[in-house]
Amino acid sequence: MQQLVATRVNDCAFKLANVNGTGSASANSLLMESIFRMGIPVSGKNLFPSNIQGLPTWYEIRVNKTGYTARAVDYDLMVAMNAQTYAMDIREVREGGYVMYDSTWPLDDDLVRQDVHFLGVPLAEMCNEHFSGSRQRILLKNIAYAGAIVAVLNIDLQVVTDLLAEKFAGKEKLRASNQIALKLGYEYAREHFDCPLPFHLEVGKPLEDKILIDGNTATALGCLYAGATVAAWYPITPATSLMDAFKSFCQRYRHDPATGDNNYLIVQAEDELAAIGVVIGASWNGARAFTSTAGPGISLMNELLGLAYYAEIPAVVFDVQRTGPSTGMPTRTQQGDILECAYASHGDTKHILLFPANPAECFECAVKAFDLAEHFQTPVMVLSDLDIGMNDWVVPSLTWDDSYRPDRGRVLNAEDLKEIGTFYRYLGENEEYVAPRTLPGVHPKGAYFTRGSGHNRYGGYTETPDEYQEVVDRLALKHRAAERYILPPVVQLHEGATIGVVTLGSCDLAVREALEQLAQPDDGAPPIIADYMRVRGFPFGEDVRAFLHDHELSFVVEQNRDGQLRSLLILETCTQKSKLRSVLAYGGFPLSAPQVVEGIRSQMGR
Amino acid sequence: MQQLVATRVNDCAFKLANVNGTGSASANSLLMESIFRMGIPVSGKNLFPSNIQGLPTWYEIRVNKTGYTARAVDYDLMVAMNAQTYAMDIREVREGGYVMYDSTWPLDDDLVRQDVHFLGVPLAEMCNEHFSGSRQRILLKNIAYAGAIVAVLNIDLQVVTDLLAEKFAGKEKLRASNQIALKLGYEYAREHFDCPLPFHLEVGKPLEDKILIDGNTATALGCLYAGATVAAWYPITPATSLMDAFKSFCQRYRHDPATGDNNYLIVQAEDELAAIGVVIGASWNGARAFTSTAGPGISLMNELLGLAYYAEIPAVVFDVQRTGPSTGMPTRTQQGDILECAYASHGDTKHILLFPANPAECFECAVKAFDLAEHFQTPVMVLSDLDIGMNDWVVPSLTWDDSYRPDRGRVLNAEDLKEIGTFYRYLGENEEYVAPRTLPGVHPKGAYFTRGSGHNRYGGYTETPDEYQEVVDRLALKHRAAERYILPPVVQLHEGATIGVVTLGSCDLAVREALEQLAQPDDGAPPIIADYMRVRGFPFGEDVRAFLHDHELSFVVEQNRDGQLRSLLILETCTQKSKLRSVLAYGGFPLSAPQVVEGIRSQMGR
Amino acid sequence: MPSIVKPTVTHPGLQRNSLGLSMRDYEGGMSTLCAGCGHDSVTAALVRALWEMSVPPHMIAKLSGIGCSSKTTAYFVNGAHGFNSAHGRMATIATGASAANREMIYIGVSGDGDSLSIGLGHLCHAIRRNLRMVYVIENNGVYGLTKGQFSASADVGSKAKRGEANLLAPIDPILLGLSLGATFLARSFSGAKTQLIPILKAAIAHRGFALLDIISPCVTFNDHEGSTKSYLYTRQHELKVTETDFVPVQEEITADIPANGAANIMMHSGDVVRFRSVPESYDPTDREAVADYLMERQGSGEVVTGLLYVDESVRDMHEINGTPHTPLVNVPYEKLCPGSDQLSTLLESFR
Amino acid sequence: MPSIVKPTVTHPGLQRNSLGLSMRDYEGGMSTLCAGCGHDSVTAALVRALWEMSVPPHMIAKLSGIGCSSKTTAYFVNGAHGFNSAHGRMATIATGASAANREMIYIGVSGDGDSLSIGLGHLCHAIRRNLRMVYVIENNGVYGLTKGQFSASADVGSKAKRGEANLLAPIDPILLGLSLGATFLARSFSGAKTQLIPILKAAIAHRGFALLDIISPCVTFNDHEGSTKSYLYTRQHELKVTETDFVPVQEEITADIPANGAANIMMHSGDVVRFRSVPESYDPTDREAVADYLMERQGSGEVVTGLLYVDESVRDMHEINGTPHTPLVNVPYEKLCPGSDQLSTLLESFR
Ligand SMILES: Cc1ncc(C[n+]2csc(CCOP(=O)(O)OP(=O)(O)O)c2C)c(N)n1
Ligand SMILES: Cc1ncc(C[n+]2csc(CCOP(=O)(O)OP(=O)(O)O)c2C)c(N)n1
Ligand code: SF4
Ligand code: SF4
Ligand SMILES: [Mg+2]
Ligand SMILES: [Mg+2]
Repeated sequence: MQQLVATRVNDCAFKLANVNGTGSASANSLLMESIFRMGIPVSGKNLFPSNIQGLPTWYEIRVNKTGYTARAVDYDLMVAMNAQTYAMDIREVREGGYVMYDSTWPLDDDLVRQDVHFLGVPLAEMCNEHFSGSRQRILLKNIAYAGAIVAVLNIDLQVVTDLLAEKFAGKEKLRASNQIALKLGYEYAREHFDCPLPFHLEVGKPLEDKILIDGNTATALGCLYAGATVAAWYPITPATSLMDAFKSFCQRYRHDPATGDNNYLIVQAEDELAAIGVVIGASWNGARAFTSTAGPGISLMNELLGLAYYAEIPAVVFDVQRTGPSTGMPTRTQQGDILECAYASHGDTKHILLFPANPAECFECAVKAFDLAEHFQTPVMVLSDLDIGMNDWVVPSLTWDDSYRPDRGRVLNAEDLKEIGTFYRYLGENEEYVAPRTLPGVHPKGAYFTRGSGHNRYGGYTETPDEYQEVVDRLALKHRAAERYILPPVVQLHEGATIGVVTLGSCDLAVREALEQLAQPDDGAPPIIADYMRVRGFPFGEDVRAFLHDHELSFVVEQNRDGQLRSLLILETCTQKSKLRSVLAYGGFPLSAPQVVEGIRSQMGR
Repeated sequence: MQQLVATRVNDCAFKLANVNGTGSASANSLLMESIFRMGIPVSGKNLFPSNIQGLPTWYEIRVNKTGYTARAVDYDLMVAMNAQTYAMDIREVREGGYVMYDSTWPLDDDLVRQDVHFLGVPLAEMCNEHFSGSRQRILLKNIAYAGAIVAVLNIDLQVVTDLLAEKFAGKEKLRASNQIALKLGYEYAREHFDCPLPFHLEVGKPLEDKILIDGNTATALGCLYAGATVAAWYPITPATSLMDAFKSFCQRYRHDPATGDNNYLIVQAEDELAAIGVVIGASWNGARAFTSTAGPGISLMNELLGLAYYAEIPAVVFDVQRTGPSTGMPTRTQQGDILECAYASHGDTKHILLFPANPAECFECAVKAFDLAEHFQTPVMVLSDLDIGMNDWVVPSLTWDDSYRPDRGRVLNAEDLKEIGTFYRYLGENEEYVAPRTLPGVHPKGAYFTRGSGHNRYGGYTETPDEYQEVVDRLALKHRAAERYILPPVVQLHEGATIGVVTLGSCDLAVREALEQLAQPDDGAPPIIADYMRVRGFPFGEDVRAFLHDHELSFVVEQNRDGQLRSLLILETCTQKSKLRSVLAYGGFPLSAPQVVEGIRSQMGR
Repeated sequence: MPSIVKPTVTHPGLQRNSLGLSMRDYEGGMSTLCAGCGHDSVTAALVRALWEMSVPPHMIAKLSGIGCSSKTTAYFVNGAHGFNSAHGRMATIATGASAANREMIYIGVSGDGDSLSIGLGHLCHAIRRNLRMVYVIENNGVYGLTKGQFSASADVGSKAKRGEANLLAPIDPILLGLSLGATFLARSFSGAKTQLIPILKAAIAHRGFALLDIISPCVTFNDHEGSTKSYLYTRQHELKVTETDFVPVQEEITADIPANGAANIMMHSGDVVRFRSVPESYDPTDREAVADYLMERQGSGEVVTGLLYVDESVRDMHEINGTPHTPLVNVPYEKLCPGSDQLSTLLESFR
Repeated sequence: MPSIVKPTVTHPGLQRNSLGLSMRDYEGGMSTLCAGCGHDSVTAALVRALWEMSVPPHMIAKLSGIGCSSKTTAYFVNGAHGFNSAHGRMATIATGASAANREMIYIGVSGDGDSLSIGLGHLCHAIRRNLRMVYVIENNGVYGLTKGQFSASADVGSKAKRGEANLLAPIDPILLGLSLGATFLARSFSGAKTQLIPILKAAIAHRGFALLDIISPCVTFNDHEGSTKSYLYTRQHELKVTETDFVPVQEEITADIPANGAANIMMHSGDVVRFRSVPESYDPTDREAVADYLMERQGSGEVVTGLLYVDESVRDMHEINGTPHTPLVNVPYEKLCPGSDQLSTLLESFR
């Protein structure tokens, strides 16, 4: 069968179908990291089940020299390692693509497609021959298919070998057997297929200034550098790895070997109500404290978020969003908590939100969140999602400015207190409507009574309308004042643009790729040129308003059913509703460019 | 000092200032009920503290022959029984008004106002003379001032006497002493003041078709008549009296003397998370179940409301709103939970809401709520507030149609199940996007597995985008389909109207009174003629859209800081945002017409 | 929760119970838990107990929260009604379900995380209400589904590997229940069928809240080398192999705890736990004596198993509330609505 | 929570403590509770105990949930920091506050509703963490602030008047704490100053979680004639007098419980409760013996008071977590931030 694909270098997508709990993840990330080390932009999306062992799981790797590494949906190569899902996996390969499978057992005829190439590798056979013990055989089978892929895609064998050496540093026996398995697959492929395939890789110039990291790890680093000392959490996918990371960073950087002291305290709380309570208590006392959770946790935190808002206590919450409602799909991604977070709790409440788009921004937003929470004495919620939080992304290396000092906001210290007459909690607001607070134990004059019940500007209990209103009116103004502190939107204007496209968070790459595609004429259909804006937080600032104002029509691309960002933009800017249209994708997988292109083209009637 | 007031009949407002826990409430409601029995529209607003004993409390009575009994803010008569608050209370009387006080002790000179009349009654003195025991003396002092008021306002003494007789039926000694106290005050006033005062009452034609009832009691009656059998709750002001009422109605009407059975089960839950869980469990099993709560409870119910929404389980929740955020002012009213209820829970969720405006509608909405919840297999939240729920209102007598039968929605019974092959929970939706459900224990074929995790139309677990989307897309359509079942808005069109005024719930009376005032030219300023619409539920229907569409400018009057109804209208109708302006009052006291007039005039620039 | 259609295997126990049903009729979807997970053994025991007691499948309500343990309600009695609710809230759902229909047999399956952390308050109050149901805690000392964090429960299996968490006093659901006046308390081991099945049957028969603390080892997260906990740590040491993603296929642990004796059972982690059945002399109705014995044994580090406490004298939620024997859902509307005449009479008092 | 400015009354106890402060310096805003409320007596005892121990007022953090009892944090030590948080969540706030600053003295005041219903799970886990704080439950058996519904706690005062609720097994915080491994458990009566004050001082000194169950009668809602419960019932009988709105001004109940003896104390409701102090022979460190004694006395219907259990050997939350002696809030940022060099080194492992 003749070649259906033209040669393509450093631009392809392949998918690995496995059974979870069989050790495939290590092999898959080995491939991803190797490609990264070759200096080629790459992404890996782990599509795993809410289960521990025995169910289908997929890993998608996309290689794209120009850096468009959003999820790809047509695959050049399918590595079909799970007989359970053969049919479906083989169906997904694009015409002219390739399927690699374990030829130890023959493929059913009805699985065979005429328009794709089948690359059979007798993986089980090879491994049973060379290795003993089921554990070893199962694990190394993964490395063996990795070897075959290295060959067919022309991944730099040396890079892979070095990586193995690093991974198994000090574990020579393990390294050796892995190396053998790698070779087995590699050699077999070289012998039996004409390597490399038309789409393949070539070493690029090293991505010096880049790292490969997931968002939860980057967030944890941000918390570490921001000086957070108290963390409280309740385990929940996909937020768990954030606290795991924070904990091990603390064990490494916050343990004082001299004194043996741990300069941090992490509370694994009994539930999310407790977790946010701990954060509020610690912040009330002046510590930088945070919790990490997902949708269900946010729902449970609703009541106490209102307390922190009304009593004006800082609190930092990381919501790593997953697919709702209810338990929903815990291992799938979505951006479905935007509205709930913006207005969390009963009564009139409005919160500060940040929307990181990738791990690098997670690091930045984490630090920012603590500064904002203390500056404005209010909860700040950072909304990432499973795609950002748990997948590895190639991002600019993180940098740290050693001159950074925490913005503690307006806090009176012992000296200040000695000066003043009597301290009243909510008196003396500045132009940002923030009144100075005191911290317990600092000075006798600083003592005051904090309450979630009706209070006046002095902090005294009240049931009097004017006194009550004076305080809540200030809170509304304070929230608005925060707009100047939110990260400005990322805007890209394009010559001749006729529309705007607005998005947030993990939609970034897919949307930008889509805009480039839309700008190309598409068989007959004229090109669509669009300006781009990615909002990075709420309340919205001048730049956001200006962009929306300047565009007669803007599409709001987001990953939820109800167009929640669009709703927030409608309510919280002066934009006319009719100028904003939704493009939505909310099936639970990371966004891909074609979904955006299709969504916009169809609505533009072309 | 000469009269500053012209004679006014059946149109006045007076306020009683007391200390809570001293028994004044009984005296105050005695007055209110008497006026009601005289056939004059009246309202009583209880402005009480979040406390049990010893703090200032006020009771406002407004008499208005045309039925405008919203809160009045300028008082013809102040009954100042609390020395603690003399200064403030006396300040509140309008020029030319009257102050009644206990002249057993002289008034401080600096309290005396030249522009008001002081009516001193030696209440303590009289009571100490005629009664023994502090308990009796304190209690009867209240009846004594009531007697004086009866005289000065020309309240029908016979009516009051009869009421006392009824109240103390079977407690002759109590009745007698109360009657004496009443007389004491009455006679004293007749002797010393020229009764009646220029503003006073005259017997009108009996309000045959009316009753005097509070919203929580009416709601409880609705639940009783709707056939609710399971109720779960956690005490919270101002919702507590709802369940108290339901319980005593059940004791009276649901106890089968023959068998001794109680045909109801009320669970005082450990918290609100449990309360909503109980409701969901009972509804899952086919019972009509409900819970009553206030803002803090709604926040805690957020997670499970999402479960009921996604698993499609009926649930009825009564939110008697109070002033938020957080604990806020528990004994003050507000409409601050609208947005939280509409979108309660993480992920994409939308709920059905009902907005009763008075106790009569509470009764109606309660029944409606169960029908809707079962018809659409989803949570329904009824939002009343403290003003409706805890104050006595004069409303049309409640009626019941004995032909009413509960709308159980689509439920397959044993016969249906025998017919069908295999039952799948979310299959077979109708034009309203509702699929039939089964009830546990009814028939072997009806068994299915309910889950809050990702599921497909068969009810099976899924992590597949299309399968997941198919279900949540239907949920969105189902919510929209409910619009035709929501009580239509109350609309009043006025000849030559230039604007629309939109409101909800307890704002009703004050807004309608305000519209009448606006229609009068106000010293120089031209009249403002406005059409009126009161929305009664969410999702919004055609009539709501039409009204908004037909008015270039509409003011949305509501009792919260952030214009939550306006926000919901903007998001959930096609109306242009710029056409809706907010008029807000959220200090915690019931809305009064002047606030609305002022709010609209100022924005109309006149 | 995924529940794959089950391949037809001819089953040993094809004999029929009094309803004429075979044990197959009490099985559920195929388990998706890790091979060797203790929870699957409990599932099997439930199947057997319900079959032996000839409970009509559709009269069973299977309720659970969220967790590996909670998933198992999908793995037994396909013909029963299932409700896999929210994390920690199962007891509240069960309370409402029972209130509406007291005729169903309520089988609640939960985990130590689900019941002793987020759901602890609800569990305590369900005990207090003496809600009639079987409440099984599949106790593995960890949060399995979220990958092995330590739970609040007693240390199951490997001690040393538990990190600082095991410095916290573990919550013993049995002692807790005893202090709250629970009416049925039992403990067993997932692999101890001969002890477990009779206990389950007794629990199903109990006319009140039956709390079962079933030690059910997690084969995957007792190995803390491989737990997510060490994931990042290893990474920082230039070691990105994440062995979590390899879960060895293990055998379930089965063992017998001799009546009136003790047995040492080795967990997957290699640690040995000593299970002791209560002695013959043991009187499960003497609350003080029970408390004594349990505290004393607890001191000795043994896990006491068996039917530990029972009190049949306490009334259950329905008896306390005087509800009719027919479930409330079956009371006809006509009986519930007082009708228009009653209404107008009542309204007289509002005039 | 309303707290009215206090009229200057010259106070008997104008003697000074070692800080040179008079008892006045430990008082708070004027109570707005009902005259005679037991909670006010507890407040007075707290004032005295803190004064006698010469705790610097500004080093005290007063934490509470919501309820009449929770309001009392506004009625003692004006010079202390107060946090009247949300219903049932005080223990969680305290956990965070203590984590951030271990130097403050944490006095938590809660009610039986706040702690044994909505906040039960948090209380249990605070006990488990052995959070260092004084946790006072002002136990009146009702929800005072919401007007007299029955709480989950032991029957305080009037039995017969409790309606069906008293058919439910009450939760005894002491037995509960014992089963959870609490390290300090005491019970007393609001009016028993001579017993209460020493207990409070011991609790403040305890290096861990000190749980105090203080029976503190509600003068208003023990009279169920007048409780809101009967409000509507009466109305339906054409009787709209709502006596709830009259709260007779009553005297607080004070009494002494003889050390090593018992006292019968009459509650406002007229019921008599028998309080017994633990005998001299009593050993509060022997967990099993304590459990025995408490269960046995419970059976006899007596309320056992005194320091019931103490274990000073258990490490508190900070010791378990190895935090420094200086509060975390005082650790300079420079010590917390690893700096840019460390970052670039670390990032090598992400290349
Ligand atoms: C509100 C909420 N918080 C957190 C989670 C995440 N979560 C799922 S299962 C689980 C713990 C399960 O532990 P356990 O109950 O012991 O069950 P096991 O898996 O050990 O059998 C957690 C924390 C959730 N689903 N919901
Ligand atoms: C989430 C929430 N639910 C309900 C309430 C209403 N509420 C206020 S105090 C209280 C109970 C107080 O009882 P307890 O803790 O025993 O204190 P007491 O008044 O008896 O001293 C309740 C239910 C609330 N404030 N918050
Ligand atoms: S992770 Fe543990 S508890 Fe969960 S299925 Fe696997 S073995 Fe069982
Ligand atoms: S209601 Fe009861 S608890 Fe509340 S203040 Fe009054 S007496 Fe005290
Ligand atoms: Mg577990
Ligand atoms: Mg109480």
